[in-house]
Amino acid sequence: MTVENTAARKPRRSSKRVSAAKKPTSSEPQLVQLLTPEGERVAHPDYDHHVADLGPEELRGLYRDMVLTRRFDAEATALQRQGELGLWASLLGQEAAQIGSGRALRDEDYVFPTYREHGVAWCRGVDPTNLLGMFRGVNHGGWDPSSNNFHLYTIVIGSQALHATGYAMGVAKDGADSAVIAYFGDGASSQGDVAESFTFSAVYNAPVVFFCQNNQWAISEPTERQTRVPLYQRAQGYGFPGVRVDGNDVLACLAVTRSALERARRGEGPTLVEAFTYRMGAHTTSDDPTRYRHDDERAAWEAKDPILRLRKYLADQGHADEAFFTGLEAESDTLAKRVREAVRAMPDPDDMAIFDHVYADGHALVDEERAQFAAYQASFSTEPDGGSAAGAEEGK
Amino acid sequence: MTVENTAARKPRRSSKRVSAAKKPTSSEPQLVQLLTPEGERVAHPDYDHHVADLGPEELRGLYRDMVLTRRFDAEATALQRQGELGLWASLLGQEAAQIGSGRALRDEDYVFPTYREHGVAWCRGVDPTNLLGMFRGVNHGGWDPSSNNFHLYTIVIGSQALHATGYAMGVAKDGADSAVIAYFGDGASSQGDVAESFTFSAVYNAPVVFFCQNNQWAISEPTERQTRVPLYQRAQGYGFPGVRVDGNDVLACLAVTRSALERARRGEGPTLVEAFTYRMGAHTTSDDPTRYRHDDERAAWEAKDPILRLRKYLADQGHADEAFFTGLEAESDTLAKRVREAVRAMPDPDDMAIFDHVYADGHALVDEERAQFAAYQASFSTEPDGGSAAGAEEGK
Amino acid sequence: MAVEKMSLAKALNESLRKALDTDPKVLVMGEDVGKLGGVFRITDGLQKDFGEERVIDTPLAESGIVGTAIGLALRGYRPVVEIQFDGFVFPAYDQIVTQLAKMHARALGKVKLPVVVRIPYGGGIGAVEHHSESPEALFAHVAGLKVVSPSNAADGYWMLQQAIQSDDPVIFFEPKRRYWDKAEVDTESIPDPLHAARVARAGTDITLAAYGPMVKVCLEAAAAAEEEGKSVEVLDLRSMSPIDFDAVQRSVERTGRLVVVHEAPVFYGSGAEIAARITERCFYHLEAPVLRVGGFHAPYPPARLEEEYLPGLDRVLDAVDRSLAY
Amino acid sequence: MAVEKMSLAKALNESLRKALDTDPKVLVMGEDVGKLGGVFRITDGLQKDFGEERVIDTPLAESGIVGTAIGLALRGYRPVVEIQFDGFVFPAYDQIVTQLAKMHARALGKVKLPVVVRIPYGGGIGAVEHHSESPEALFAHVAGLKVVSPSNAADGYWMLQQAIQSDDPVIFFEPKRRYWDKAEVDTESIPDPLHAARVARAGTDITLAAYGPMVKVCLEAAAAAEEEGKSVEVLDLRSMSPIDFDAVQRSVERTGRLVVVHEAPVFYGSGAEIAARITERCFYHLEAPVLRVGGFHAPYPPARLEEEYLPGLDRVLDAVDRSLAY
Ligand SMILES: Cc1ncc(C[n+]2csc(CCOP(=O)(O)OP(=O)(O)O)c2C)c(N)n1
Ligand SMILES: Cc1ncc(C[n+]2csc(CCOP(=O)(O)OP(=O)(O)O)c2C)c(N)n1
Ligand SMILES: [Mg+2]
Ligand SMILES: [Mg+2]
Repeated sequence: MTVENTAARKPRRSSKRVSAAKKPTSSEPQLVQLLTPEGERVAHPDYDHHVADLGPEELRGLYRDMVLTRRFDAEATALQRQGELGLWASLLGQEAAQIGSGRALRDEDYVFPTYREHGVAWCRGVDPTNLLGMFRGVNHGGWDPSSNNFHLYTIVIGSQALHATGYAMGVAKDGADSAVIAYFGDGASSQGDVAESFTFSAVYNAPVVFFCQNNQWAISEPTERQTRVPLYQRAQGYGFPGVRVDGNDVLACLAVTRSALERARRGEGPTLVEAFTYRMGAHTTSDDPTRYRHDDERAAWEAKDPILRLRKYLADQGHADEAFFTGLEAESDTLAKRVREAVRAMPDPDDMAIFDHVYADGHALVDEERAQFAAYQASFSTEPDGGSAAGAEEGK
Repeated sequence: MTVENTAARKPRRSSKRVSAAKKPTSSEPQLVQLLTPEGERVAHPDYDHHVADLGPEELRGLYRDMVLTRRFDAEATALQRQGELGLWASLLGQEAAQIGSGRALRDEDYVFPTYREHGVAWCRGVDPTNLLGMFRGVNHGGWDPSSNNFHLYTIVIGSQALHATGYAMGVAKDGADSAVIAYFGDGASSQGDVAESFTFSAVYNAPVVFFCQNNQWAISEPTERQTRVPLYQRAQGYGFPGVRVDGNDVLACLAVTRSALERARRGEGPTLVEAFTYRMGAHTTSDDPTRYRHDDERAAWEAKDPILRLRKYLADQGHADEAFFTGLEAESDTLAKRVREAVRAMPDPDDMAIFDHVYADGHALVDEERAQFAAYQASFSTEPDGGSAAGAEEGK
Repeated sequence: MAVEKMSLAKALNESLRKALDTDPKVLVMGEDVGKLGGVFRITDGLQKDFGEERVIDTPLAESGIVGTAIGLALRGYRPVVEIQFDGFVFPAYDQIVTQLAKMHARALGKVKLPVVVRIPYGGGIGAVEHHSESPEALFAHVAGLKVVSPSNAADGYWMLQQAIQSDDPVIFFEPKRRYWDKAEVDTESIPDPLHAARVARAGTDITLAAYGPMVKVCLEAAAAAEEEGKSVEVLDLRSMSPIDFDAVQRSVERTGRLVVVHEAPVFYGSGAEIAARITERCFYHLEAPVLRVGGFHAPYPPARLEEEYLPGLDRVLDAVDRSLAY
Repeated sequence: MAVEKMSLAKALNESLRKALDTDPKVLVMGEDVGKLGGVFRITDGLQKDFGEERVIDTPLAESGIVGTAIGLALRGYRPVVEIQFDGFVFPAYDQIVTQLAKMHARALGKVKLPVVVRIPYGGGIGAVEHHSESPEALFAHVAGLKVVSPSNAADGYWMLQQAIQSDDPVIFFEPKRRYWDKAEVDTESIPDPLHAARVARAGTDITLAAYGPMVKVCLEAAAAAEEEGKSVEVLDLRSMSPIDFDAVQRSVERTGRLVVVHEAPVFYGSGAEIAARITERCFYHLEAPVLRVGGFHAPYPPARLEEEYLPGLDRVLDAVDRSLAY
């Protein structure tokens, strides 16, 4: 079923605007939905067959992914509060968008994330603790993208859309039967790089899916600061399809992404998916959303929680029993504990790591500076003839 | 009347592609046309009233503008061949697009051109010789944009679309009853800056018209290297209207641009106009189009010449007699002569001009370098005690 | 009362407020500068008081921000643009280098571009990648731009006033880790010229030249050196384009030794320019080569390494010792 | 036969051809590189012989070109990107500085970015704005990039081979006004390392260090100086990042004097870095301060002024005289 965007619909029906409804748009955007906030499975002629293979086990799998991701995310937030991380960008509220799209991928597909795709990373099999290094400040990412076909987080917003497009051009050149997915936010959609990636991918018919998580906010700016029409429509002007999906509906996200990936693999080129969702938390742990948005907005979105609706559906259908849910809670605790311990045990890098991996083939100046710095550091060492302050102190 | 893009239509009818038809597009683009290549006036419900005020005099005026512009352009090309200019970017073939849009402007409107808008400059009352300084290499533009509300030529493609948008944001802030027009090419449409100008102008509802002259080529690249759908459709995805106009039809260009400017002035925001035209000459005098395109393509477009069709119409309607046409020829000759003489008389800038206008408020280093350079230059002077080579020679 | 103790952040905020108040053509633009007041709160409260037409939240596109600011300047406005962090200025680099810097010359002086680009820069706040860089040399090399950086609240207040009043584009680098440092600000004094260096501490044995975040480090180094009996002069350069070479020359002619300190990588950094020019000007005065203390030729490292990467007291003192040893 | 006399343009074309021929992963990308063969014909005939999949005309968007090249490199390709003119590299600057330069470090070495960005640069061809600039310092300051420039056909051939084989991103500056200068190219010799300077002419009284288009000017200056009885050594630096400081040091230790010559503005230019470092390394050997000859702090002027703006024979000789006068 294609339903209207409910956020926009309500004020129209009551024919007066409520303040929380901040998306008046000229045309009524279509939102692909398969599972209502109430946990009801609704039919959709175009997308049902993309999830027809999902039995109870797969549905429980999606549920488990979302729960574990949320738990991991909460733990990371806690670790930031405890000073173990310098920063954390929470995905709270966006679990369905990320798990749905992430589970649509095949192993050989390739992902270009932003900095918030912890759920997608989970689907790719990236060890969650790997994601924490950069937020702890021990590296800038550092995992091997090719181990899980999951690229490094990219902080300069929008840049990775071009990398994804180039990668997809390479996939096409190789004649490979795989596709590429690029994640970015509603805010990033304004960057020239994203527009250029639309142009390149369309012109070269590159097998790439642009997955825009419209979580309604770019730090303090609502999506109206980026566009005056629904974002999924952007694609049209570049000659490829755009679709808006209920980003809090894991089934719909899975179906729509699968469909787009298949299209890409069939050689039909790019698709823009706009996952209409909500950033339930702050932008990052450094942010204070009370300065720019109302609690009632958040409350409205809480009613559309992606995890709750699947839980209702699983329970209603008898696909999961209480043992499953309590077992999952225990699994969550174990995951959280493992992450907590791993982070606390994460060593600071060696000072000399500053000079590592600046170049693959070396660079004379880096070598020189490394040697100088090593000698400088050594001058503070405890050797008896050390004349430095540190040496003197030690010598007392 | 809205007619189909004839270039795309022919091969469809014959159901086999002719090589010159290089624009197969998925949807049949609509092309606003008021005057056919054969000089027939055709009706268009949306646009007729925008040219209803044009009497014989105004029509002759448009014709005169195009003829003089073409003549000026030809003279500039000749001047380049003679070594008086270092380079020239000819507008040959694009007279209707430029005169039509240029004449749609009011005095208080503001223009941001590329490097090829000699016809628009003409409409603004910019002395044609002013345009030649940068092509001669005596300055980088140098005219005062505010004298004719015609900004300097911009060479970095697409940049000026943002300047136009910002200027238009200022117009809106001032509550002024005017609009802004930004010119760019089909090639430039791929630049991130153009996309960002679409985003900004839409979000701020800025009174700006984006006038894209799709002359089918960006140096050697056909428009398919920039987009797989007609360019005017790009606007849709940003939430404002796009329209394709026959760029070789001066009436249609005038009407469509007037309509877009009025829309802007009414506070309804931006419009994208795609003028579908053809670059009859080389990209610039440095270019050799025989390397990448066929003569038959050019020949097909010659049949759609913007000047010929208006001439036919004027003659058929009895709006202009032979005296008008011969008088115009004489006027052309006078213009060409004036330009030729002005260019030849254009002095080289003083050496010290290198240091002028780097800053408005001065800069210590520029002052220092200026003084040093002046002293250095003086060391070659003919003064008796000069020990330099130049001095020695003079002293013989 | 015109003298008040305030943080650099507050001084910048007051300066913007005054500019908005005094000149209706002044605009503040950037990402999150409105309700949020900017991620560092430098624009705090300004949108509330001056409205959305003057304090403008922009789409997330830096080229667009600077490009539209240029258009607004052509229309007679004086936009003060905020780039959220140093590492995010690069999407705007083309507009800054090819348009903002060159348009005045292109027009033979017939248009002016009074645009200020404010950039919180430098490290020391434990941030993630792209949030701790010092790209000033990449702007100072470009003719048509002026590049300045205040090191304290008083300069923050006044230099921003002067930058906004300048008819030239000014790249205004704000040392983000000094935002919370307080100093007395006299909002009615007559400030030094925008591009004049200032003797932050007088000394006779050696000159330290720095700007922005490193001035404080140099002052601390000078104090430490004094305990060892060395008299260190500290110059706050304040401007990286133009550079007040005369002031540096005057100092070096007295001390005979110069160490330039900045966070940016040494390689092709501002220290190179200062060393080259001062060596030429003071060839017979220099008792030692001009030494440079700065960042390494490496990407700014992860936060847990920044203490090592950033020039600190010890590295400055080490250079002082090396210079004095000549 | 492996030795042939050819122009720099032809040597670069041959080098690309060889790379495309040898390694199926090598791609050539850029605006007009296909049928047209590039505005300077450096890619002439390559699309015809290697097809549209290997020699790719791109949309007109430099950020897109470099950004997609990065993606292709991640997929295992070795893209050689052409930027049409120096002044048009800036829209790609963000991708180059924040992505291309840093991704290897970001991944702790787990990805490599073998991307070559070819940029025809410098003046002297009578072109309009943005077509004559020398922005090399803006890249050399950035860790993660390598920056080189050949001065002649033989180096053009070999340095491009080496740049393409390098696993690091290389910004490859081609001196456009030397494209038509011919020299012998031995396509079977063993080339010097990519980043090693070369003594282009031996001398004993003073060292001139240059690269790219200025090497020829310096050689002419050295010849002219010889007639006046001065023995001038000319170093072709070839690489601006890294710089072969050892070679410069060796030369300066013998001659005691150094003049650095480049087209780029002197202020914050590569001459500053060389002067600063060589002064530090050779403090007791230098008989005169390192002098710099280069562009002024002004936008590259209109063509009719470029003869005055560009460092020519006379300005180099003037600096030689000034140095020798110390
Ligand atoms: C080029 C650039 N400019 C600014 C920033 C600072 N910044 C980080 S996240 C962010 C908001 C991004 O919003 P959106 O794209 O909607 O993603 P979300 O954070 O909502 O997931 C901003 C402005 C950045 N990272 N990169
Ligand atoms: C940013 C940038 N990249 C490349 C160029 C070189 N260049 C000049 S004109 C041109 C083609 C532009 O084509 P189009 O936009 O269609 O305009 P037209 O010349 O056809 O009028 C190119 C690539 C440039 N001027 N600016
Ligand atoms: Mg968002
Ligand atoms: Mg074109």
